[in-house]
Amino acid sequence: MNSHLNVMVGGEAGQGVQSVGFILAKAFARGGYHIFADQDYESRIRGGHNFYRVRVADSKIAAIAEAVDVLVALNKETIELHQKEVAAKGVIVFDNEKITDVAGIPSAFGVPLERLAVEQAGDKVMTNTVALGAALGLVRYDFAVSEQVLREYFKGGDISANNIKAARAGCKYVQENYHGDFDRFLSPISQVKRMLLNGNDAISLGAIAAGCKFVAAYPMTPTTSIMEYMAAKADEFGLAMVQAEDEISAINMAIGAGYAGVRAMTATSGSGFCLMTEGLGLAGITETPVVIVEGQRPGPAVGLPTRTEQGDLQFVLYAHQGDFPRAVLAPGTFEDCFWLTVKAFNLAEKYQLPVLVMTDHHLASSYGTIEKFDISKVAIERGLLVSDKEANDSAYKRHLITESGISPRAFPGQGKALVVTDADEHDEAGHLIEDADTRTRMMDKRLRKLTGLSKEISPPELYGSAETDTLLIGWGSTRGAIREATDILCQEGSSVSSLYLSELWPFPSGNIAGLLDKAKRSFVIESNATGQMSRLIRTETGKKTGTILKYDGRPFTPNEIVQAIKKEGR
Amino acid sequence: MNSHLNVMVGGEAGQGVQSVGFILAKAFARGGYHIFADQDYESRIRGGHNFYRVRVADSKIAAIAEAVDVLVALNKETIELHQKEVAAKGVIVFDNEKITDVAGIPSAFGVPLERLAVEQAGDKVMTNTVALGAALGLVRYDFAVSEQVLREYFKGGDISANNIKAARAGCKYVQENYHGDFDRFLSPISQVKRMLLNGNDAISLGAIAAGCKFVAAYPMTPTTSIMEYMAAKADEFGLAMVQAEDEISAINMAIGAGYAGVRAMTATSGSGFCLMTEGLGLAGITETPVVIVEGQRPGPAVGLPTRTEQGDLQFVLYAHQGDFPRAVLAPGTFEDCFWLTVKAFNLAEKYQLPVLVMTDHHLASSYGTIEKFDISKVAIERGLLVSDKEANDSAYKRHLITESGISPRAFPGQGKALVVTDADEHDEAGHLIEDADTRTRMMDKRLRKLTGLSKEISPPELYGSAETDTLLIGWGSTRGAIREATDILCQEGSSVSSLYLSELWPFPSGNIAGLLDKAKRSFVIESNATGQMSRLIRTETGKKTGTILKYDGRPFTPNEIVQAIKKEGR
Amino acid sequence: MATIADYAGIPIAWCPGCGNFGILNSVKRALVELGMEPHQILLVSGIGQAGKLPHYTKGNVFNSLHGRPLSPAIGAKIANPELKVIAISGDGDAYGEGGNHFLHTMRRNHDITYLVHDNQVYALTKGQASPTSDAGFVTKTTPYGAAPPVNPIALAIVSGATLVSRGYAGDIEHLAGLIKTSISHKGFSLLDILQPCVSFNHKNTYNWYRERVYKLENEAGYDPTNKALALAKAEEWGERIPTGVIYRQDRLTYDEQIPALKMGPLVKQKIDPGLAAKLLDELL
Amino acid sequence: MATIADYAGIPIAWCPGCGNFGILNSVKRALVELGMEPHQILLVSGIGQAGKLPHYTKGNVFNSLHGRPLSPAIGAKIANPELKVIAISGDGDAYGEGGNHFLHTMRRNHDITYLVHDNQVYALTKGQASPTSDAGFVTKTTPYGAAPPVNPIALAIVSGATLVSRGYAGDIEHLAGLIKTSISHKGFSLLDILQPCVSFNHKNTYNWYRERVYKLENEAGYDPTNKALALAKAEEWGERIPTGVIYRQDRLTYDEQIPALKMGPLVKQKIDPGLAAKLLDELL
Ligand SMILES: Cc1ncc(C[n+]2csc(CCOP(=O)(O)OP(=O)(O)O)c2C)c(N)n1
Ligand SMILES: Cc1ncc(C[n+]2csc(CCOP(=O)(O)OP(=O)(O)O)c2C)c(N)n1
Ligand code: SF4
Ligand code: SF4
Ligand SMILES: [Mg+2]
Ligand SMILES: [Mg+2]
Repeated sequence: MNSHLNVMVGGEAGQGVQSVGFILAKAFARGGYHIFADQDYESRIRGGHNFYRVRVADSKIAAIAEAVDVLVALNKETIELHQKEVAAKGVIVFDNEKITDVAGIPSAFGVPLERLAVEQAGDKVMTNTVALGAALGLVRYDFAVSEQVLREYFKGGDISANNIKAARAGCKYVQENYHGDFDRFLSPISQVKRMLLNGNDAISLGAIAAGCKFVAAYPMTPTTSIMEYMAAKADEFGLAMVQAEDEISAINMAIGAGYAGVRAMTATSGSGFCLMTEGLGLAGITETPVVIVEGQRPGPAVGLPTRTEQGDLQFVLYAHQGDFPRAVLAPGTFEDCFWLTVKAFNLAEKYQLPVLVMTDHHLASSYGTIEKFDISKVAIERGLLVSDKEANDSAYKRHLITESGISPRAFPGQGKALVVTDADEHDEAGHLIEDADTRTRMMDKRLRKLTGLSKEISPPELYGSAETDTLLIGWGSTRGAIREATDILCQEGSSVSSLYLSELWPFPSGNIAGLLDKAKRSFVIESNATGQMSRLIRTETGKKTGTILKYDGRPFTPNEIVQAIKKEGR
Repeated sequence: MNSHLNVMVGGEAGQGVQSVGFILAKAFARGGYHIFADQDYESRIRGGHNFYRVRVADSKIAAIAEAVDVLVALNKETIELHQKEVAAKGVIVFDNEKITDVAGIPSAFGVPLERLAVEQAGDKVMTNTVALGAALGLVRYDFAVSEQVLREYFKGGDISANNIKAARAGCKYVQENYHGDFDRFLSPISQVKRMLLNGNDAISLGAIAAGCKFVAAYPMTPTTSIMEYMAAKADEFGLAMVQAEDEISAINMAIGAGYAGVRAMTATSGSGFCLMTEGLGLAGITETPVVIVEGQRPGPAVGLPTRTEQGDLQFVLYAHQGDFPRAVLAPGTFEDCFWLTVKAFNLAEKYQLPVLVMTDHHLASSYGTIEKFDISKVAIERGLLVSDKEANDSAYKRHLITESGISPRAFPGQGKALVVTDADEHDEAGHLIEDADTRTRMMDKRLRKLTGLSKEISPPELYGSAETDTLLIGWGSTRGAIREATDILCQEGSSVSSLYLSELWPFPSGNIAGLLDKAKRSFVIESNATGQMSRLIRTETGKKTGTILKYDGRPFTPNEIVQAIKKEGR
Repeated sequence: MATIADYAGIPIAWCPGCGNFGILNSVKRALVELGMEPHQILLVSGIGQAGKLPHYTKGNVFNSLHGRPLSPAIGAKIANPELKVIAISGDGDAYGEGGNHFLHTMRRNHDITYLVHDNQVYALTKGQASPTSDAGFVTKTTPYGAAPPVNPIALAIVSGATLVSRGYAGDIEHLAGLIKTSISHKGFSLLDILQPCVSFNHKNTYNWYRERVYKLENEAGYDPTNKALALAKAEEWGERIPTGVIYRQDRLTYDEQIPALKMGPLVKQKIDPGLAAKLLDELL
Repeated sequence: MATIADYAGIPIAWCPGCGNFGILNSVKRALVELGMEPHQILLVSGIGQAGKLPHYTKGNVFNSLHGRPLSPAIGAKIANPELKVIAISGDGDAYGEGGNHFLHTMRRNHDITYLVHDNQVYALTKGQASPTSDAGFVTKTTPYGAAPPVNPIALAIVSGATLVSRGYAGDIEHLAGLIKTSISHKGFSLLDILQPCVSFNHKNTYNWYRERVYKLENEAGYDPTNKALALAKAEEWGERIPTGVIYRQDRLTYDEQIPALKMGPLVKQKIDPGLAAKLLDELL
């Protein structure tokens, strides 16, 4: 893996950090590069300190990296906070007419950002676009590609034109005035078109491809953009998106829609999921398919609303009273986000139960380039649906006890069959009961679904050899960082492999215990304070692992993992 | 243990099954007997089938038993459903003028219940009291004791007098007309006065003794009677009981009261606890003491509302996103209910965190006799409170980072110190923050409380020898049944011990792993479908145990456990 | 054509004499008189004595959580607007646990009929005060008397319900008529039904209600489209209690404003993953 | 005597020009003019831009969950009625997520002042429709326009709030007066404050509000104790928007009806386990 360039854009909320970062990413992607970009921002709309990191490479990357080649500093704080991260020959682009006291910083290269914006584009709001141009100039990137991206981003017209002028001015200024030893130049390398998207985009696309027809949700970081995406596409794709009054309502609406026969989902984060836990069990006992996207962020309670964590694993696995089957999937890549969302809808209907897709702020809001999904591979498996003819059978029983635990599913109004179900324990016909025998048989029936469901769960993915000294284990959004750390450590001569879980429940059978036995030592690397996956592995295999934990709200970098492993010695 | 008598009273809801059962229990208790009584009823107000079992012995008992000596059948269904449970020389008391087709049942002894009620007491509503008298007559119990209990129960006046007449008529009728070979006669054996109470009574008493000043709750079986008890005593004990609009509000009100400086609690069951999970984490991050009684019943969702289960263990342990400390206590006896509730309030304030008291329908609603609590042993430990003088310190920081993790606690309005806290991650002063360092330090601070807290948790209680073939493990309300099963198995010559957990989290260190290693085999006996405690033990010790599970909503009997163990062979 | 007999359900677990029987009979009668077949309707209920009603008649049934029937009702209605969706609650269910959904369902005007069995008490949990218990009502949880009640009729009027009525379980003829009107209404209709609970409410008994209820349709000049008049009527609770249609307004339902539904019920639309291809292109 | 300077808080993270600054300044001014000291007050807020207010001034602060400030406020007030309890919410907090608590807190008449920063949008989560967004308001979650709004003033009037007012963040003088009136009121007071959000609400701007708001106290003959009049005013939203005290009534607060509080604040009462002994005797 050859990491070509690392750009960081920093500034206050409201200064356009995100646009600059995204447009840079898009421009490089259009040139055939692979991108990974993440965002760091506060829970506020203006002010504070935000940054956006764009990593550019000529082969696939899936994590951020530390050393910054180009730091676009839209304010002074950015220089103060990040100058230490700038690489040897790196450059800090800043407005030398606004920030004047940075004399001692050799990497700093001043550009009159605001003045150029006013002079060339007529408005200082385009200061950030001038900075964008300056960055492009520094890396000597083909301006035509960026110009096209700017045009699309600003949707044509005067605004586009002015922004293009602003960017060009910044670019030109640097070309004419920069004479330092920066050497990370890039030019487009191919015409291959890859998608640039974030985790939430991929989940939304997965839901639409899977035929999701109903979404009810209540805004909450980091999943709000899923409901926004679905709302934007609702008309075109024949789906309904309801902004509910609260999360309780959201999940119950989705369950109602699922009962009525459409693929339905909701999306939330920890606090909202708390309020959905009762509905989760309602889906369990009524055997109603529903997909819940749970986007993790640092808890407890409101915690750090715009940051990342993987602290909800145990909660999601065990939420709600009593025992009932559920599935829990945890994508680790943008591809996973798409495919596991499709799978979630399939499992939900095949097994008639709630399926959780766990993501986190890092994965949800980071951008990356990936190949276009092969939509033709999306299979829709709706499970045991009764035919319209059978749906006229007056003896129909919604909760028929079967060997597989799965009862043929009719929809209300499909035919003359009545579809009866209940949050109380019920008989096969769906009516509430009190007797011990029916209760036990219904519990057994529902839990039997786990047998089939378990077979659907993919085993953990081993990267490297099973014969290894050190085994790194991860789940969810840390996948990219762990893989890259594995590569680095191997390159440095260590014997390291990694194991990655993306389908968490029913717990994948795979040979985890065997791998743990083989490895001399193993570490679960996860973004929480108590090692929740490590505990789960212990529960399921009886084996102990080491842990490398991080819970400051920031994502792991490959290098951090490498250092942590080295610190463990041996 | 000498089990002297087993009475079962059965009939429809509304026929007075519960009064008869309770009065019988009380009358025998007054005669110096030990009682254990449980209730089985449907989720309806009239009709259906209910029964009440009273077990009477001359030494301590803590579980129900199957063989029925006297079956008081207030309707025909009771005979049909329970005649098989009647012991060899047992008797079924029924109204032979109402139920006429029971010829083939030798144990049936008819009493004209309704007629006697009308003739002797002037109203057929006292039919049940006549039946009560008949039962007393059968066992030849001193009527004076029962008369006194009846007088108290019906609070004097005409109603008492008539009920006494009705009971006497039933008693007399049996004495004059019964000539069978029933031989389980009882007479008062001592003047010792024991309390007759149920688990909810004991929890309520514990809360009052511990100085709980604020309760907010929303009615839900099986904990409703806690809020009712607290409301009844509110005036006298200077406490406030608020019936909230929902459980979300209930827990948040209690947290507000806890923040303001009083001992506060709420009580609910699974579905209500779902709605409280968000508040749980609020208490966690704001470090607010609050006690939550979680009364389990069969789930998922509404499940079987008036029955019992232990299916919420994992949910309670892991509820809410992220990591934060909590304590979980699970009383197994009426004594535990009292003392662990007191402990819950102490731990909540000493460690400034939420404490859960897990009970279940069986424990909550079963009655038993126990010695009066020694109130003088109730210690109130409020933890690190600042003095009124310190509470004037304007530099006061509610979340001061300390070695123990515990910050000195002031109350708002106590002095000039401002008490600031936040559901967002915050600094020592309680104001919201965004930086990684403060976040990590605050997480560490809160989690450090676990060190002290762990030391407060009592180790599991071993009954019998550590050198055993078979180790039976239980938690919560199964304690009595497991102990008695242990005794029975030992008496039958097996090598059996049992281990009982009543303080569940932080998981008791004790030597569970060692005991598991020593025993040839071990079984966790629990009322749920997946063996949640068995999983927890596996998580904590790496060891596997067998399980004996029951999830039909009914409590374990000692005999069922004995049979299950025998079935396991060896 | 379905008959009353076709609407028979499983054995009933309510107390003899309970007002719920009157409601059940009225519901059946209304459905029969409207010529509806059981499979055309969806009964969504909460938890409580009221919530059991769907089991005691026939229809598609989703007996949901305490306080939550409106939310699944909304989801099902949007998924399949061809279903006649009737939600059923107790007063605790509707106005206590479910208060927030009540407000917002009305404001969005989902096309749902809401029958609330208002016995002014929590019956299934054995007699605690409910949000509609009269002020001062003494129960085990309110030994000093309940706080003043919510006013569901007034709430509905100010929250945008498009049909607001009150019925009385003791008058089946009248109640069945109101249920028919409510079911026939396009948009959200609240029908709050005074329901004697013979086991736990010894204040608001059959007699108590009978002495007070009167029919608005007999009141000359009452115009349910006049909001101010309706709000005044909503305040009336004491010597006289109005029943009948109290308020009515016309506005678009939520469903009518969902473009996706123009193509027919969502549940009848084919799933075609291929359609999503163009979304991928947008990201290139 | 505390001064405005004594009420300075931590650095403010709101957008320049936000209506919240006007509210913050009004709050400080009201507290100073009432002669209150920071330690005498308890500010309980929810989550949202509004919910940050307590950090930007001084007082005891319990910054709670989204939608939930009223509940901890109630608990704290009952535990210690000597505290002046002010709850602070956004419109989403108060009328969306927290709608049910809003209803029931009013009906029970807890002695709490409720300041709702009503910017008609979910600001902290970046601009979705809120329960008070004007009908048709287009956001990313409501591309076809928001449903008709709740009417918090009308809801408060019919739900038993004892003081109901509307303020405008652009008029600090007037707003500070309303805050003073609300804090001085015994019982539950709602003060819904029109608050321009310069980042996400480009419809209901300073200009928009300024052109519409007028003061009820200047309207001859307006009597806030007349419920029918108040309800009519509550309907007024368009060309003219009334501000000031819209409704007022007198009734006992919840605290006043708790016998335990007759002995003084619960938080000041000693804990004596021995007192429980007699309860044990009852069970013998
Ligand atoms: C979340 C939750 N909280 C509490 C309960 C317990 N519960 C069941 S029914 C009920 C109240 C019933 O009152 P209402 O809705 O008026 O119905 P009724 O029985 O009077 O018809 C309660 C509190 C529950 N099932 N779920
Ligand atoms: C249970 C829960 N759901 C959702 C959120 C996310 N959230 C935070 S603030 C907010 C809405 C803010 O709107 P409003 O209350 O009007 O306050 P404003 O920011 O406009 O002042 C939401 C939905 C949350 N924190 N908790
Ligand atoms: S308890 Fe009341 S509401 Fe319930 S069935 Fe009996 S009478 Fe009816
Ligand atoms: S987003 Fe709106 S409400 Fe929030 S601070 Fe900015 S202007 Fe104010
Ligand atoms: Mg009711
Ligand atoms: Mg807002």
